[in-house]
Amino acid sequence: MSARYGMVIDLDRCTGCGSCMVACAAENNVPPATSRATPRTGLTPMLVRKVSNGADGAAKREVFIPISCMHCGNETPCVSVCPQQAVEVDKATGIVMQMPQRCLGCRYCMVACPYHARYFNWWDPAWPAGMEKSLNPGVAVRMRGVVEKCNLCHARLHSAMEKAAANRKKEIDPADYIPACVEACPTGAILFGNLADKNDGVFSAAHSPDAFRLLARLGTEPKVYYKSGQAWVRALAERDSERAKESEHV
Amino acid sequence: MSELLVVDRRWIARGAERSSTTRFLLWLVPWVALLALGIYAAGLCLYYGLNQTNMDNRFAFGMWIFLDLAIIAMGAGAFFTGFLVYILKQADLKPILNSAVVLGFICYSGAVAVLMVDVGQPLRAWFTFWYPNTHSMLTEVTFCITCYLFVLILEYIPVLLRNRQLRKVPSFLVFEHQLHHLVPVLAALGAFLSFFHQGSLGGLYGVLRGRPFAFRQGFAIWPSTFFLFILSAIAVGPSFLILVTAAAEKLTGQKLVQPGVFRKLGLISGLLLGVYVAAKAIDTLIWLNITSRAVGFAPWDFYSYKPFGSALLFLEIVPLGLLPAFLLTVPLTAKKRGWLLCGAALACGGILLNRFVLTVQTLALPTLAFDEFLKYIPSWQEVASFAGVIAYGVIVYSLSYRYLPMFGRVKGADTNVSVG
Amino acid sequence: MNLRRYLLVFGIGFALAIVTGWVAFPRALYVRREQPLEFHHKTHSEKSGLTQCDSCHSLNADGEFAGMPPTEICAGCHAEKLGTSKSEAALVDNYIKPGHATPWLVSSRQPANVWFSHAIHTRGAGLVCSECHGDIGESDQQRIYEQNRISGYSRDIWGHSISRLRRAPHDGMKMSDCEACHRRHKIEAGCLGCHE
Amino acid sequence: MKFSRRDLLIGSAGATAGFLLTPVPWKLLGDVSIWTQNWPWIPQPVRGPVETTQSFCTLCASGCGIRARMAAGYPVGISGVRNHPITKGALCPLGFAAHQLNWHPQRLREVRHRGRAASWAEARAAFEKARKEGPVAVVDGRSGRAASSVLEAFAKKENDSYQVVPSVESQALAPYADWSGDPVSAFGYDLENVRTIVSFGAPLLDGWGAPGRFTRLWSERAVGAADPQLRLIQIESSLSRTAGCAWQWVPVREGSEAQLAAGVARVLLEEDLVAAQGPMPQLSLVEVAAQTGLTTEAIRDLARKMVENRPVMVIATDGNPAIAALNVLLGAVGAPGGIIKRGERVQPQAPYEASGGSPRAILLDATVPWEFTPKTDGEVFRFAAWDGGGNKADWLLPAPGFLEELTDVPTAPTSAVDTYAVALNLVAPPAEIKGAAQFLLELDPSLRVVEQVIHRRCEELFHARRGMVYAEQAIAITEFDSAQKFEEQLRKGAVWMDSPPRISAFRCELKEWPAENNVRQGTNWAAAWAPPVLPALATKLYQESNLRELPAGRQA
Amino acid sequence: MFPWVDGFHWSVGHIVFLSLFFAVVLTILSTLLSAVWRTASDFRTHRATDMCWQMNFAELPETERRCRHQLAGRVLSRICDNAFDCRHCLKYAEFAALPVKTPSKNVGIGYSNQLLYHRGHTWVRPESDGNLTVGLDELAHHLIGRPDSVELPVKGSEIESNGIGWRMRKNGHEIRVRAPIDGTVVSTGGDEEGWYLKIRPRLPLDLRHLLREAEVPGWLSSELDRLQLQLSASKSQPCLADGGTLMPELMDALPAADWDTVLEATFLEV
Repeated sequence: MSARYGMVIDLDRCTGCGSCMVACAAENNVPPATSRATPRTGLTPMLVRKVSNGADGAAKREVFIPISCMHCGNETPCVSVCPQQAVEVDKATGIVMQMPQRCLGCRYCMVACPYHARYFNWWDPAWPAGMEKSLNPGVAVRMRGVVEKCNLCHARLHSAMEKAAANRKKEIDPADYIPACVEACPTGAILFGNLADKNDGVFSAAHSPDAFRLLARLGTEPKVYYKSGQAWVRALAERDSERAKESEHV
Repeated sequence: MSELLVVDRRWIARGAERSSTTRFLLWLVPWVALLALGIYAAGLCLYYGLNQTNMDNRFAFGMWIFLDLAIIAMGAGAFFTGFLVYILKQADLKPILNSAVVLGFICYSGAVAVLMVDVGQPLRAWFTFWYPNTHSMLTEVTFCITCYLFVLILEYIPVLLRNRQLRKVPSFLVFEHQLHHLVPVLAALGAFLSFFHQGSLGGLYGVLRGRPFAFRQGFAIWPSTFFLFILSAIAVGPSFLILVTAAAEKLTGQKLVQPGVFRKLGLISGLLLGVYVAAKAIDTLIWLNITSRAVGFAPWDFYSYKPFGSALLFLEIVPLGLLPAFLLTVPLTAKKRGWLLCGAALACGGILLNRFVLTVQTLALPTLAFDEFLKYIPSWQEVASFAGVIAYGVIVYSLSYRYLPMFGRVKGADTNVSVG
Repeated sequence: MNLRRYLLVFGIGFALAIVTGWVAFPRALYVRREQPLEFHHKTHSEKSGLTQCDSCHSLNADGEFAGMPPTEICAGCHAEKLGTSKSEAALVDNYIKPGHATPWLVSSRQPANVWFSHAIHTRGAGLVCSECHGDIGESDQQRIYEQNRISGYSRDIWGHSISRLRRAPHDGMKMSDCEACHRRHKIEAGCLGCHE
Repeated sequence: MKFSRRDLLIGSAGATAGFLLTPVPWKLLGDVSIWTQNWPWIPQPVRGPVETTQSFCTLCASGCGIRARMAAGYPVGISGVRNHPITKGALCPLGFAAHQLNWHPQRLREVRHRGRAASWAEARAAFEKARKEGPVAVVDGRSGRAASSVLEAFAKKENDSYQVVPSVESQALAPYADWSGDPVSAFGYDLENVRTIVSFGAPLLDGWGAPGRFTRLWSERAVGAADPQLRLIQIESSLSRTAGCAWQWVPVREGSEAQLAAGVARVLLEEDLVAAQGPMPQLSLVEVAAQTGLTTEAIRDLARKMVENRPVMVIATDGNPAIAALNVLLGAVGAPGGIIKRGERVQPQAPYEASGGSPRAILLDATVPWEFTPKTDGEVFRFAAWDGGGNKADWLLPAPGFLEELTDVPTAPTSAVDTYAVALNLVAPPAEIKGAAQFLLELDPSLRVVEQVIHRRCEELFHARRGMVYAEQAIAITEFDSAQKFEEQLRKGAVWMDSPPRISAFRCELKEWPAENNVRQGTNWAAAWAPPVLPALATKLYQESNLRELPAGRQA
Repeated sequence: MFPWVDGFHWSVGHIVFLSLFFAVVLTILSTLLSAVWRTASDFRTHRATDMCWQMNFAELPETERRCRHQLAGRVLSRICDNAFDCRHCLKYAEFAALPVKTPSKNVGIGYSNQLLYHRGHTWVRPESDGNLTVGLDELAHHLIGRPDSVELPVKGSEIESNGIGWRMRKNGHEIRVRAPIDGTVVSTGGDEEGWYLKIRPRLPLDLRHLLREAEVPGWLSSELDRLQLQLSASKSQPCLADGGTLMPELMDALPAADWDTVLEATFLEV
């Protein structure tokens, strides 16, 4: 199988509730914040960012933009920079994989990522006493001093593959592999699937006129698409658009 | 104390004029204290992790990387002087070679030490060698710097073995002799390695297509910054050498090298700096008008955030680029020691600023349309660790100066016999 | 002439290092740990006719490997003490009666960050157990569990030969061993194909 | 020959050379880095088979359907149940980390009396003593549960009082109860049939009612199109999540919602946009404009938009009569897509009143919001799974935590149809844990235990032969051949849902236009969340990102 | 890193990179090893001692490298460029023929015309049995007086001229006396005996490089001048008694002086 897993996120549907962030953290054994953690030192493989159109009063509008690893498909910035092959694009799935056990924590990949979708474990992961019993058995806890990011809920792909093999099937059942954030979204704003499959829902969604990608002109071919009926939201894709100028200081 | 005094005297070359033991110790005290503080701070970072620093997910590289890039550029004097002396046969620079080697050794070992603290998992550093990703500039850097550090050690050994006491061991003396014969090989090797890692340090940022402020078009597989860094490094290396030697002369109150040497170094530095500034200007124009435009970033976008205004760009190119180039080359100024030193200082400042802009401004600037401009102030642990490296450098240099023949034959100055 | 003497001294240092490195070090590196119970595969395959591995080590519906058999399976025969051995008593009293799982020390246990699916390798790729586990099924005495003092891994992961040069078949379950087999069979699995 | 310093030097040189040819440096290098990959102080999950069970989140009245992945007897992951008829697989952001709550540092694990450790025996003795001295009050936070019936039955035995602290949502329904004489718990919002919703600051898209119910509805009918099937008009002073997603956002001056309602009412009546004739509010449109900070034209426009595509419904944050009155004017009471009366099986409950006699003791069930503090001189017995801090209760009694007790899930406050479900006790609670019902049952063994009540209710539902059971697929209750089968199905996580009620108009008398008193402002985003603490991972929302602010009086 | 290690790719870039790396590593190693190897072979072929002497000689201040002919007054001023080994000096014969200017003034320290002197302040006396006796000269003797300890080579061991003949300790200073000639040690004496070594010289015997007759007083007086200079530099009382005779046991007499420097200059150390 040679899939290209990706997402199409309908920003008009996103209410910014944050379910995806929590579900993602729970699924991937991301530790809760230490007392000193801030938005800039936190661990949020899925992060919902709040962006305003810069207007005031009745004209003011806000949009919530969920940002995870974009799983860039071309010239993937983080892959080429990693000195010891701790990052790679999986041939079979197109998932950009981060290997915490191989990582030496040089953070070069974080510098390389234009989406700031990579996070460094500044602290030793810690849970309140006993809470480690609530950890997801499918995912190994990362250690301090390494970089982590969205692996597209790889543990779920594992169990899907295992289930398929157990039933002597070659291909996985798409219903068995749905990332936590997609599953969690109360408004179904996140569409997940195989972008290489023309019959898949994401394919058509990704090619709809309202669809766009962030910083597409960098040419990194991200596999996370966004979608909005509002022009000012679509204008957030690139930096040099008129809209962007106003929004900088928001 | 008297014991120490005797020992100290015994290790100083016969006939060399050195300050009294007590004065030397007094000089060392503050530096040793600083070094101790640095080691403590670094220890904190290693034990508790990098949460001790003020770096964060958005400012993943901080002050350490900036200064590493800077001091490695300064250290370029080592390989470049070696290259001039042994490959281009500029014998008149030989007197300053030893001090260049020591300086290089200090800069590189210091940089490597800081890098070891800067990574989250130092104990896995060898992974880079075992599972190298040869596409990564950082791999190139790591390999070259490590190899070159060994080269520097090999170049340092002969200087070390010529110490008054060590040379009394016959095998040491003979080994020094034999190794010294092979130094040209090492010099060539050093030139080769330095060429690549000075370059790949520039490549480090130049390849970041995700950071349009740093991204540059490449010749061959390397972005333009690769070559700019080589050029700037060899341009500033000699200037730094001048500054340090001058400082040493001031502190010791001795004449260490002939003025001719300074003049020559200054000239080389100035010429190369001129070439560099020209190349840099062209590169900047291409980048601003073609490279970054193509991916949707306009010049005003890079320079509309204080304090990173376009003034910084001007400062880097004119007062810290053209001006020193001028001061160092034009005989009128180059002849005057004061102007020469001033030029060298400005040149070093320019490269410092360049490295700062490339490392810090790149990360401070937004990439996404809804990103904000970021600030970052290093924590005391970061500052202290680096100050420790500076102290380490001063200590090593002082010891080397006191006990080793750093500037050619120190003896003979006291002889005045007409040779028949 | 001194040179000969230097060579001698050098040689002595050299030899000492070699000996400590190759003989003393491996002994010092690993610590032996006691299994909770005496257990022989052979006895079970012969006496109770449990000849198939999966009669105890089974896969569940989703293909998850159950690992060590749950105590219920042991209880199938050992509900009451068979025989009078100390370990028999321990099994029944400490584990079966209170229904605790037996804390076996598993020599082939991979670390937490490794994801190995028995379903994929047996049902998917059609490997048989012995291809990785050797003839543990016929062993008539207990596997000695040796633990690496530093990494905490079982010695079986690295393999028993410290140099990994002249290794017995099935000796060693390092990543490189997995890779070697994958390379032989031209199976590509990225990092996260086998890691969590 | 004697051993000189030189020999030592040469010997160690030999040793160094030798060591490089042994495994020592290389193996150590490897093992040390493996050690960094398995640092003993970093917790790793227990490995083992994972099974999935279906149940319900009982942390608030919504009773969202959850699927819990269980490993070694503990939940390791929570997700929504897609085929739940009401919540449709949605949960609130906190629900996804609810399984961490049982290990929250503030978890109550022992009886505490005025800050010091005590025993159940002492607590029981104290309660009985108080009860001998005079009446006690049993306060319930979530009525209609089997446990509630136990509390109620206990209270009814003697002349003790059983009182209920109504939820935020049901408070908003209070006016209709006053006007019609029916109990609050009889009413629900018929969201499924409405085409225009005018919300006076209600956080409809941020945890109002059952999180899944309206958000799903909204995402299916309201998103994208310029003229959606479902128009959401949000009247709110600030750009809240709901306002941001609304079809139209009307920014009014803070606290002037009621006045705006009056203004809108005036327009509706003056322009005969509604059938009703009165009563006419006192406020003139100009006054309203002045107070709300809107133009009169904006208000007229709003009124017209409201009736543009019907049915229309007005939703308030609290029991402000002026806003409720709008629904009466719009004829949205007792009509499809309006405030409707649910099925028959509702028993009236006395809402909590402070002057409920002067009870010697007040027993607060764990479902009573932590913020609720009774005005009393009696002893307060407070059941809670988590210590919210700053507490005035004399007795803190450790109650079961998440998924730790068997309970049933009655209809959610805002629901338009009756539902019934059973949440099993999937997790073994720590020792010392006891629910209020259990506590009272020990005092009075003659009461019917929760399990029996649930059993009884299942039988009632089964014999009523009404509604559907939503398991893997929906099954009509008539297809079950016995009450046991039905109950088993529920215990597996299925939901019973009544067949849609016959919408019957009911009389709401409006003598004159109610006074426009102020509306409660901004209920914070975790208001619907009953526990006084947040799951550890909530830090992702308010500390590790700027998505939300730390809700008042709560922390992870 | 290697084909059997994870992450190795048979791609051009990868191969080029790694081969360059290994080339560099090999160069570094071979440089180091060849240096070691050549050092060892220098010792095997007895070149080491001479090399050390050559290197040290090169580092000596010019005042200590004066040619014997200058000392004898045959030439005005000349710096030796054969490391004091006149056996290889092309000009030796030519200069030796020149007339000697006999020194007028009394040197102020004893020496004998029967003895041949080495610049390291040892003398050599040919014996009837063809062996050579080696001892310390007056000046050295005056400086050191009774050594605290003497470390002589074992009988039968080889010594080489300008190599270390024997070691002495005095007041915590190690004194390494350079051997004046090559040969085999046949017997050892000491301070009491007045001589230190009896040597069977390596043949053919050539003692041309040793100072004799007229050269000696010139050399000694210049040595005394140096001594004077060095000792007065160190703030200590005058060391030459009236009449310019050197007072004995100088090291004990003037402990304050910088004896390391004095001794190194005296025994041709750097």
